[in-house]
Amino acid sequence: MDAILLQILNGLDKGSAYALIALGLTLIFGTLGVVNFAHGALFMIGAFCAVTLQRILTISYETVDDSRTDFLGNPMTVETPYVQAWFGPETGATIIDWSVPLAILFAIPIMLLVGFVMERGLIKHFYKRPHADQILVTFGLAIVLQEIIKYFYGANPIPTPAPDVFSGSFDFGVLLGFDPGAIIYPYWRLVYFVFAMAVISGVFAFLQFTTFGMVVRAGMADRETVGLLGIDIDKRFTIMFGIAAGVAGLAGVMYTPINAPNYHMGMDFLVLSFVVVVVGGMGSLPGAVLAGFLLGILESFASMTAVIDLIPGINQIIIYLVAIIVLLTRPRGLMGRKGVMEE
Amino acid sequence: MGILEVKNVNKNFGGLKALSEVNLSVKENSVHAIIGPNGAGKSTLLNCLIGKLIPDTGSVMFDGQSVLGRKPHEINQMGISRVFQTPEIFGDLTVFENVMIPIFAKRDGSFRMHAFESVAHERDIVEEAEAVLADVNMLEKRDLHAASLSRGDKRRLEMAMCLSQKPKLLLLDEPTAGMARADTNNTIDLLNQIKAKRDITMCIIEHDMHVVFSLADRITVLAQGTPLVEDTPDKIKGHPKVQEAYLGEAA
Amino acid sequence: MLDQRPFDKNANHASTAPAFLSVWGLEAYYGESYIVQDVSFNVHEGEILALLGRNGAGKTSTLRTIARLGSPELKHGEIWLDHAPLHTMKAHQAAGAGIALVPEDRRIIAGLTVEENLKLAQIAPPVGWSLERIYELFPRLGERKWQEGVTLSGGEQQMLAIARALARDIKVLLLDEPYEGLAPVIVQEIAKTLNIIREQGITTVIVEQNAVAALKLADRAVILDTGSVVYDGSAKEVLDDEKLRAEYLAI
Amino acid sequence: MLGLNTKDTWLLVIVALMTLFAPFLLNPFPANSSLAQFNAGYPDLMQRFVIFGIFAIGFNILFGLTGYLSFGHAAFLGVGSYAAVWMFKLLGYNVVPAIILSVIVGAVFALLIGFISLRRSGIYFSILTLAFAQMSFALAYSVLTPITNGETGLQVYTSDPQYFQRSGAPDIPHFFGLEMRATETLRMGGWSFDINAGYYLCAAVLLVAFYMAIRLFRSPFGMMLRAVKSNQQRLNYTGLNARPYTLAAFVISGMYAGLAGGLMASMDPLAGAERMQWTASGEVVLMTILGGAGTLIGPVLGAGFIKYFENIFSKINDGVLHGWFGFLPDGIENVLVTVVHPFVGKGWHLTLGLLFMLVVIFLPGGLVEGGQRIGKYVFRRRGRKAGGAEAEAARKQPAE
Amino acid sequence: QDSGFTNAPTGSTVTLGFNVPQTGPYADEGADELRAFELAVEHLNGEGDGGMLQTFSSDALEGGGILGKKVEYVTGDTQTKSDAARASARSMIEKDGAVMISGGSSSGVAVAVQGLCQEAGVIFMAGLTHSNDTTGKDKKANGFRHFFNAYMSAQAMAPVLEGLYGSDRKAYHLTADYTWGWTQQESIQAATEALGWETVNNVLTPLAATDFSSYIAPVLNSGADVLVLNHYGGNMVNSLTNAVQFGLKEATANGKDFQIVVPLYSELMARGAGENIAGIPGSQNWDWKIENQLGDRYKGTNAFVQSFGEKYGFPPSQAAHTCYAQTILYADAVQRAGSFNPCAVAEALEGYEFDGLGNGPTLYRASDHQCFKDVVVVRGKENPENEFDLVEIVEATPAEKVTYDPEHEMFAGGNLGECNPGA
Ligand SMILES: Nc1ncnc2c1ncn2[C@@H]1O[C@H](COP(=O)(O)OP(=O)(O)OP(=O)(O)O)[C@@H](O)[C@H]1O
Ligand SMILES: Nc1ncnc2c1ncn2[C@@H]1O[C@H](COP(=O)(O)OP(=O)(O)OP(=O)(O)O)[C@@H](O)[C@H]1O
Ligand SMILES: CC(C)C[C@H](N)C(=O)O
Ligand SMILES: [Mg+2]
Ligand SMILES: [Mg+2]
Repeated sequence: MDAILLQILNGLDKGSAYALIALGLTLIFGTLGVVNFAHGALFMIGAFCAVTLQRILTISYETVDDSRTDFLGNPMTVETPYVQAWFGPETGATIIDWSVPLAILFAIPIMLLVGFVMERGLIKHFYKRPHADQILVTFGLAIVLQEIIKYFYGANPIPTPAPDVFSGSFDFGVLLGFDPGAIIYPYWRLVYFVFAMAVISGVFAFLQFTTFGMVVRAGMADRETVGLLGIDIDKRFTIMFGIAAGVAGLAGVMYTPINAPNYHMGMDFLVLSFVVVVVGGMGSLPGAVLAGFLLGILESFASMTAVIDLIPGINQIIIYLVAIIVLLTRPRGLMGRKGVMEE
Repeated sequence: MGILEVKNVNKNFGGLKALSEVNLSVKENSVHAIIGPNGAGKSTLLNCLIGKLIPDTGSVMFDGQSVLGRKPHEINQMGISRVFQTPEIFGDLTVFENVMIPIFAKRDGSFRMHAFESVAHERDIVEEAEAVLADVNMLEKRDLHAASLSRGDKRRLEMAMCLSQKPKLLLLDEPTAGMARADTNNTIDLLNQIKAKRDITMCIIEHDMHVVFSLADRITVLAQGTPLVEDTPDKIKGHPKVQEAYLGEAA
Repeated sequence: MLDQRPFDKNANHASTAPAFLSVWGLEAYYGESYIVQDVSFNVHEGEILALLGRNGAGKTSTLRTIARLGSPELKHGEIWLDHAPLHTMKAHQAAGAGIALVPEDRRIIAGLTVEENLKLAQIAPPVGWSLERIYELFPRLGERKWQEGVTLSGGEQQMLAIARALARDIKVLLLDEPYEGLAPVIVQEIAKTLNIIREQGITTVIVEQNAVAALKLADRAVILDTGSVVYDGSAKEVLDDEKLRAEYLAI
Repeated sequence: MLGLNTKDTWLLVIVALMTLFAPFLLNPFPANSSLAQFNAGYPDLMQRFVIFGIFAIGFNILFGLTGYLSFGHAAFLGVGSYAAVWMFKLLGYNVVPAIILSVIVGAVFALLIGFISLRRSGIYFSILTLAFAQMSFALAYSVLTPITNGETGLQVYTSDPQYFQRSGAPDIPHFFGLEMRATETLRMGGWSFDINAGYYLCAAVLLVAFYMAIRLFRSPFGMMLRAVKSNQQRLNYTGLNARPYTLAAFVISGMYAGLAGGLMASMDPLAGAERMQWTASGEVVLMTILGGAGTLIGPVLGAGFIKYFENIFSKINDGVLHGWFGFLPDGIENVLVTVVHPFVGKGWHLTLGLLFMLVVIFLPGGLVEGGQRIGKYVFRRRGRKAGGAEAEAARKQPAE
Repeated sequence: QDSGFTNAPTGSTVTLGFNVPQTGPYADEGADELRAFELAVEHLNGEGDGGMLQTFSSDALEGGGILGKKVEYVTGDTQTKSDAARASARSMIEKDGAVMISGGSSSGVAVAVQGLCQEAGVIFMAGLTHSNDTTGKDKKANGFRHFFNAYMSAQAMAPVLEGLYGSDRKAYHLTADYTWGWTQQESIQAATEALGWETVNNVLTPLAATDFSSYIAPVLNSGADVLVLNHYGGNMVNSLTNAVQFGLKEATANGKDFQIVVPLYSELMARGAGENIAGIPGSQNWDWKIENQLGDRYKGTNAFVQSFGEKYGFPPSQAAHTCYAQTILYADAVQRAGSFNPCAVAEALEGYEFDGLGNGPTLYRASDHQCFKDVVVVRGKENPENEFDLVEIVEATPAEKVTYDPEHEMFAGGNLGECNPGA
């Protein structure tokens, strides 16, 4: 029982990540109709916003400490971050410690900008082009973005820890009357889950309670006619793209303490996020979120020893297996709309 | 017993009764027109005949066999072809290819693995396709992409595609809508020629009364999913109910 | 008589009122094919102009060019609507300036209900008729406001398309084959509606294959043939002139 | 000729000549010049060009004609390779049974996966094929190690039975005694050209594959496949069953992929699981689009393009750069090296990514389209000089 | 003049092929390898300060290239995929005429490229490969491994683990689901069980996994008190980070402090795990501080660090060290053999004993071409001074303790075969 509960919890935060990425992707893919292979790269850029802010906050001045030597035997240079010099060592350290949450503020304008530039500069020319062309161009873009990040940050993962107050885990099981240690859950993952829920509801509310969502849906079905009705759909598509990029970016920022970011993390998530979106059903935001959680939780279950012992290798393939089963039993995924990308 | 027997067909969309208790019998080698106000269920009825929709209840017999439960391509192979209300053609293919495909379907059945023959070497099919295009006056457009045709031309092309199959039953859903008068007249002539040979049954939906009255042997008037009357053209013209519900002051 | 008065794009036209919508020297291309070939005509405020011609004559292309849709591409010529230079605008700007096109295949937006289709038209200013007023004119739409727009029957879709144009405050209504596929009663109904619209002071350009119906409605007629204007004059004249009708309209 | 029209015959002849003389065409630079870096005429890369060409041609039969975008085609390539290596392990090093089995296994796999995946269309189909391929990859990498030798890749060991390996037959893949690795190096002046047996075997297979693809494109079957892409509904209402057509196309393209896999293993007897990964499936998609989906020669060009960058650009390191710019003054040399550095060597991905973008942006329709445009441009200019341009433009206008 | 073997160098130069991951997750490791290769070539050609050539026990090399031929090199990208690695190696052999291939950062790639070199008739001096198979089941006469292996790691770790955590422990293994992971797990399980540890569970994790929470979460509740992460690279960074997030480091189980063990360390990857590695034990092939800390048994280390550090500004990783050493060893063997013929080189390397390359006295065993030398056991530092100083050396396990019989069951089944000179 506790083992199952544990895996549900684990599935929830994995699911949060999947759901967030899929949400952003489905805004572009399911709604605007662009097969965006650069979506993973947006997620990755979000994560590197956090890395960059951390680097900015730790920009340091150097002093030479003659009492110590470096590995070549020369006097050691000691680095002190400017924030510590300006705000005092204590406050300075706290600011650095909080760099990941602060990075949200840092990432929002950057991601919106990235989204706008990408849409205006590139994607808008591809709305009418075949999906295949969209794949090629966005894949090319993903590679380019990835290589740029690699050029500046290297290929290794870069640790970006959460603020100290969120490090460690709390004992969830005790609350429910299980043995201590039976169900432990890291604080940051809880934060991630709450954050994901907040972003998801925000996006839903925006698209549901504003006419914006309807216009975008209409624009996707028939751009030309929407134009005939006096609506400048291009502008809205750009905004939509910005939002999608923002969602992907924030998902990336918040993910950094869970797993240290590296330049190819986007590609690692790319295929998976397409699977999630399609399993959720094209053009359906709730579908994407649902599928994200479903696959997250099932993936967690499949990694239980008992399950692996029963079906060896199941943890390797569970996502794809579920995808196949869902798509064969439900023609348009969980909640797909008819006619979206069925040709 | 007609070649097409529709019995007690019902079809609901959610709460909407698109067809209720439709009975229809089409005599072999006759031209049967179905008219009725917009939304009466005419296209829905045709959809039930070709396997695009499955009626909720009722039976559809063609040539003594039930069409229900058969796949669209099987129904076509039984001898039913349809011209759609909004042209359904192969937009990416040339006009010529558009008419060759149905001829192949007629000759080779629903699937044949002819991967190493050359289309250009299928003399008989090429000739037949040329003849069909000539019939609808589209020979000079043979190498155009079907998608770039004007609306009227698309409709003519689709007619040609269906005619090329020499079906037993030809379903025409507004074949002349959007056609210029001259072409409408040509179409009437063409259909009349076919009719004269008396080897094809035609079921035609049309709002252009000129077309209907020039062609039809019998007319069924459908309103709100139910057949209102069925009779000869002359009788229908004078029928007060039909006049009120459908023809208006024009008739 | 056409013989005496061959079309001259610089000549003064029938009415003496200043042109409201003025189209001058339009040349438009689909890719490399030259489709609209130097088309010019004027429409005066409050009048109904019938734009006629065979299939493929370029009527649709002309309307699309005026509405500033991306294809065909306007390469040369000017379009002025009430002192606004439409030829410099994009579709949505032209719509803002008061142009409304009811396209030939109606283009009801999939995935939206009838009401949403109408609401969509009222997002960008200037807003025209209220939904209540629209439902008053088209009660069928009111009944079906929750139905998905694309599942309406052909006639209902046509009403929705016109209603959608009226939902905006427009100066010129461009109608591409509004009667196509409609039952005779509905054609009459729409003709009445168009008259009502005319009384509201809305200028209309109507493209129709049902030339007689269009000419009855229209004040003036322009006839296109292979992308060029071949007649520009009074509608009544065409209707009355056997020879003109035979030559350009085959009726 | 061969039942082809003149244009296609020419295409085939050109491709035949190009493959025949590839060792020379691909080595245009003298072996010791600093540009020798750009020579691609060595056996491994030439083999790769044609093998991936075959793979892409096959993929294009499915994607280019029917529009069904499979995102799992690498799986067939992978199983083809495994089948071939198993033939080496069990029977012996003759490549013929290996190639035959790889085609059969590719077909069987494609039949299974296609039968299920083709129940859906559009993106749903793509994800189904992706899922099958990723499952195959994951299992091959781990649980199926006894069959696939996991991460290392399936190899032939001296302890393998090789029941039909005659003594005296080469201990590496051979075609009835002709070693695939056998290479004759011709030296002419500063140039050197590698004439490699394996390459010519692959090239011969490519020509057959290409010829069959032409026939297929021009056949009624090919026309039906294009009709599937254009309007599947219409096809059904015309009395044709789209499913067997698409399935047949899927299986044929699976056979091409299996064949490519078999050839790959025949040139280099190791089958790695990464061959089945989504990136590999994605690669063939990119090759096809890059070259021009739906065209005959496009996929082959796309394959060559990508493989060229992967193999040639990744090998340009700073040392090579300094070699090129060495004749310049030091300052300029260093600046140039710094500028070029991010795009070569470990930056080859960056160049490839940029090229992908440039090609789609400026040559919609791929490399073939680009070629056609250039051709047209040249043709036009010549025409204009001859005063034929107006005549041509006039012809383009609607009659009268 | 040499002839009668593949790519016999005819001119005044000889070409070596350095095949390292330049893209993909191991790109940084590959970059470090490449740096070392370049440095080695410089030293061989008599440029720079000579590095470990000064301390190397053999003095066959004089800095005038190899056998008087100037050393040139070509580079390629393995992408850490066996296919791509083989393609790249083939191009080096076929196009550039390389007589020796070195590099790589994975066992799969090493085995694949080693097989290729065997068939083609060139020498393969393996870079980073830690699987037992490379010199076990998949050993080849033309291939040589300087790096240690999973079995040796386990043998070296076992006594240290016993010292740190006692002999009454219950271990839970997470293992990367591919060849290297399995041999690593098998080795460490055998070694710890020999101490009296119990193995509670071994869970295979997909190589592609990025989040290990669902594997980590059940650990605390399983009755285990040690978690062994048989992961490398990105897997290791993530699984370790996850384990720390789940509080395993502070936890207690069975009345003892819970412990985490990472049998194979990589400094580069450790950097990615940040402060999470503090206190975690593991093993290394070499460490740049070893001569300073454990004395001049490990001479050569400082010379190399000095030379590398001056050129690049930071200390070398074990990956760099191995690649450097392999290049020098190859050159020396050629010089001693007086020929580039792979068979002559192999003969010169087989059973060769040397010193001064930073690992202390080392033997290239003839029967399987595996190097035997001391293994460094390390622990993550609690308070690292900079990003290059992440581990502290616990001890260096002497070579005898980790030497095994070539027919040991974890290595059995292979056949070195005959050396192949190619053409
Ligand atoms: N898929 C569907 N879902 C819901 N309602 C539908 C659907 N298809 C048709 N309808 C409704 O069924 C009724 C009959 O439609 P149908 O298209 O058969 O009319 P019709 O007689 O062909 O009209 P028209 O002459 O205008 O083409 C209409 O009210 C239409 O809105
Ligand atoms: N998208 C397109 N690409 C290329 N040519 C086109 C395209 N659309 C239309 N055409 C061509 O332009 C010409 C004019 O077409 P248009 O649709 O304007 O005619 P129309 O007068 O509206 O005819 P109809 O009465 O049949 O609707 C036709 O020859 C048609 O084939
Ligand atoms: C590079 C090695 C040290 C570890 C690597 N994963 C291997 O397969 O061997
Ligand atoms: Mg209808
Ligand atoms: Mg038109």
